[in-house]
Amino acid sequence: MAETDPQTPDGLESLFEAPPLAEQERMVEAILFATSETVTIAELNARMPHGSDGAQAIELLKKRYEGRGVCVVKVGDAFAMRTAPDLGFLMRKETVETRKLSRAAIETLAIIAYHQPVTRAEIEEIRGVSVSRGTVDQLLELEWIRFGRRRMTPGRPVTYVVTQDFLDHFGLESARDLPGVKELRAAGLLESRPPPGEPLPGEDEDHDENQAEMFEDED
Amino acid sequence: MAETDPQTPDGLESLFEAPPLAEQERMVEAILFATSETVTIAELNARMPHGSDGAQAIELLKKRYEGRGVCVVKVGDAFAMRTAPDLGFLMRKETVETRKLSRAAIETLAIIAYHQPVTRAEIEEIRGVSVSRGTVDQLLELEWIRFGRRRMTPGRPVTYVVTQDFLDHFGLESARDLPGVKELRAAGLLESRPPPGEPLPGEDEDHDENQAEMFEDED
Amino acid sequence: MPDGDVDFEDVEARLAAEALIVDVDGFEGPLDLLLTLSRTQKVDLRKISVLALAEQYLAFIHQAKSLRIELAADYLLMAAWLAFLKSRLLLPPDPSDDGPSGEELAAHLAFQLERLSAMRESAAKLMGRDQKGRDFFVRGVPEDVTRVRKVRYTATLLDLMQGYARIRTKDEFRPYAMDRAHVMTLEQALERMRGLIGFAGEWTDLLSWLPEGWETDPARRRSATASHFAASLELAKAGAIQIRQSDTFAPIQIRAMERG
Repeated sequence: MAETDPQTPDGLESLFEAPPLAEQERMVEAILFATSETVTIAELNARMPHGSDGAQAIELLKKRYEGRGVCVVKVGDAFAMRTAPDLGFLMRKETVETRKLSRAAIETLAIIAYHQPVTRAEIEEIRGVSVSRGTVDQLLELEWIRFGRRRMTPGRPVTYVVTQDFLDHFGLESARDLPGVKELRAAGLLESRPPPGEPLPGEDEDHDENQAEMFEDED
Repeated sequence: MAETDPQTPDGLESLFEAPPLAEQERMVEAILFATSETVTIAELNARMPHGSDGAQAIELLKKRYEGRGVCVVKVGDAFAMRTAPDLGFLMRKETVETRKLSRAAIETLAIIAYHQPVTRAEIEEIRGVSVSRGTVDQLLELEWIRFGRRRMTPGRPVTYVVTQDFLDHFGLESARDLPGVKELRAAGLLESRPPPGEPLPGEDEDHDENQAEMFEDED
Repeated sequence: MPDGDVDFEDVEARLAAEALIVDVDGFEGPLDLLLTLSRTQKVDLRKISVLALAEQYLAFIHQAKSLRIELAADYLLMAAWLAFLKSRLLLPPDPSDDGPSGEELAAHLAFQLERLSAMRESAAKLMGRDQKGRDFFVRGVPEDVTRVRKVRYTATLLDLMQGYARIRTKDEFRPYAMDRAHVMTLEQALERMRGLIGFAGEWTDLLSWLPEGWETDPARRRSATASHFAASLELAKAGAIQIRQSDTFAPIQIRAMERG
């Protein structure tokens, strides 16, 4: 436990020595355990004693919890402890009834997740109908989506991307881990393909006015 | 993992067979982690598959978490998981705010430093205004002043003296090293009366700078 | 039900179409309707006959019209576009027209349908994943990170010196360390005398009134004498005592005023 870092001489400097790795692992364990949100490595390091290596400690911890009833999961660039999914049946008491999402909301969410960053017009193009404000609002409220960077096309439309909360909710490490995302990309189904004859998305010209009207709905 | 309970025969009954103890331990772990209240053995048994022995499982779990960053604690006749008490400091995020000492406190401190040991009545006499208890308390709390010997006069008033911390903070070897009246005058600090709240006039910038560098204590 | 010019092949398809019409509100737009219709072709979406699909859609619209079902404008726009597509696909290409060919338009429609279908499946897969609060759980008793705000006070030696200088400058010629232990104020003497005056029926020397410990030290004696003298004048003025002095530098005597 009290092994000293061989590189550090005794005396004053040992006061600022990082705790042994085993101790750091305990610390990371306590922090992750106590927190219901995800915690980044940077946050871990900020809370642990000076010189601690949260990244290394978390790797140890991850191994320790393999196969346990609680496990260490990576969500985006952060970490959290969650109960093992196969034990969900024990937790019926803890289940929180979430508001049922409408079919439109679920599809919109999936489109944002798979196509992000994606504009509202692109979502409408994919679904073939206008996206109601309520649908987007609901997803924003759940904090499953957020505004991304504006698209550098005429009108500079805002884009939507999924959030850390979204990844956390669906137990995803990153958006690259979405089910079937590789296959969809390989099949070209994640492309934003302009209709034939349309030069660039967003730049409507006279001849495809029809189509624009057909799919876009001024809300 | 998949050891079977020897007491239970195979066949149909095995459907209702209790899960292996290791699995029960996982279950207890997940339940204790996710439940917001403490959980009794009876509640554990009620939530776990039929035939499970919550008491035994919790003993295993308790051992597993010995010395870890998280521990299983008994609260009354119920159980819960808590972060290890020695790691409580990790649950605190300290923000340090640096504030300038108030004018009253600086003046009081200066009087104590120059006149120690000095009674409160004497400080008031010198400052020409009463000294609030808060000011003295603040200086005591900062451990820049402490009580000296009582004055052997009627009422035996308590005296104040500066501390070693004070000397350390201001980079002085002893209170005698404080610049005397002559030096204060030479530094232009005693020349005339400044308007309230203004820096003292007659301090040419350079000089001031030097002095600041000379005496200021970057901690 | 007038179904004379509806080119459904069999009763089953017609019943299916009727079901569709009843459900018209359930469709999320024309693309959704097209996707549903395409399922009746029972082929991979990549091999779908867009021409057949266009005909199915147009038949559906016709049927809805004959049933006087109000269709949203976008359904009718899609119908117009599909009619245009159908003519493009059936008629030989016009060399003077530089617009996209019927095949290109059809391919794009097929792509859109495939993409929508893929998104539907993905959405279902996403919702089928383990979800937080349903399949896996967070810490039941999250411990709040208490934010401790620590205030650190600082002062520099210069602050200290300036502070001291400020006091000194305020009254430079006053003694800096006034020793209060050797000063008795008028108020103190007055208070003391008020308490004792009742006992002074006879003429007594004012100096005998000085408190213990103030008679010997010259500084203290001076201060106490002065304050007691001033206090006695105050008391005389208030009519509480009488004062007399028989000669210059003779002892000053006081006694309580007799009350009538």
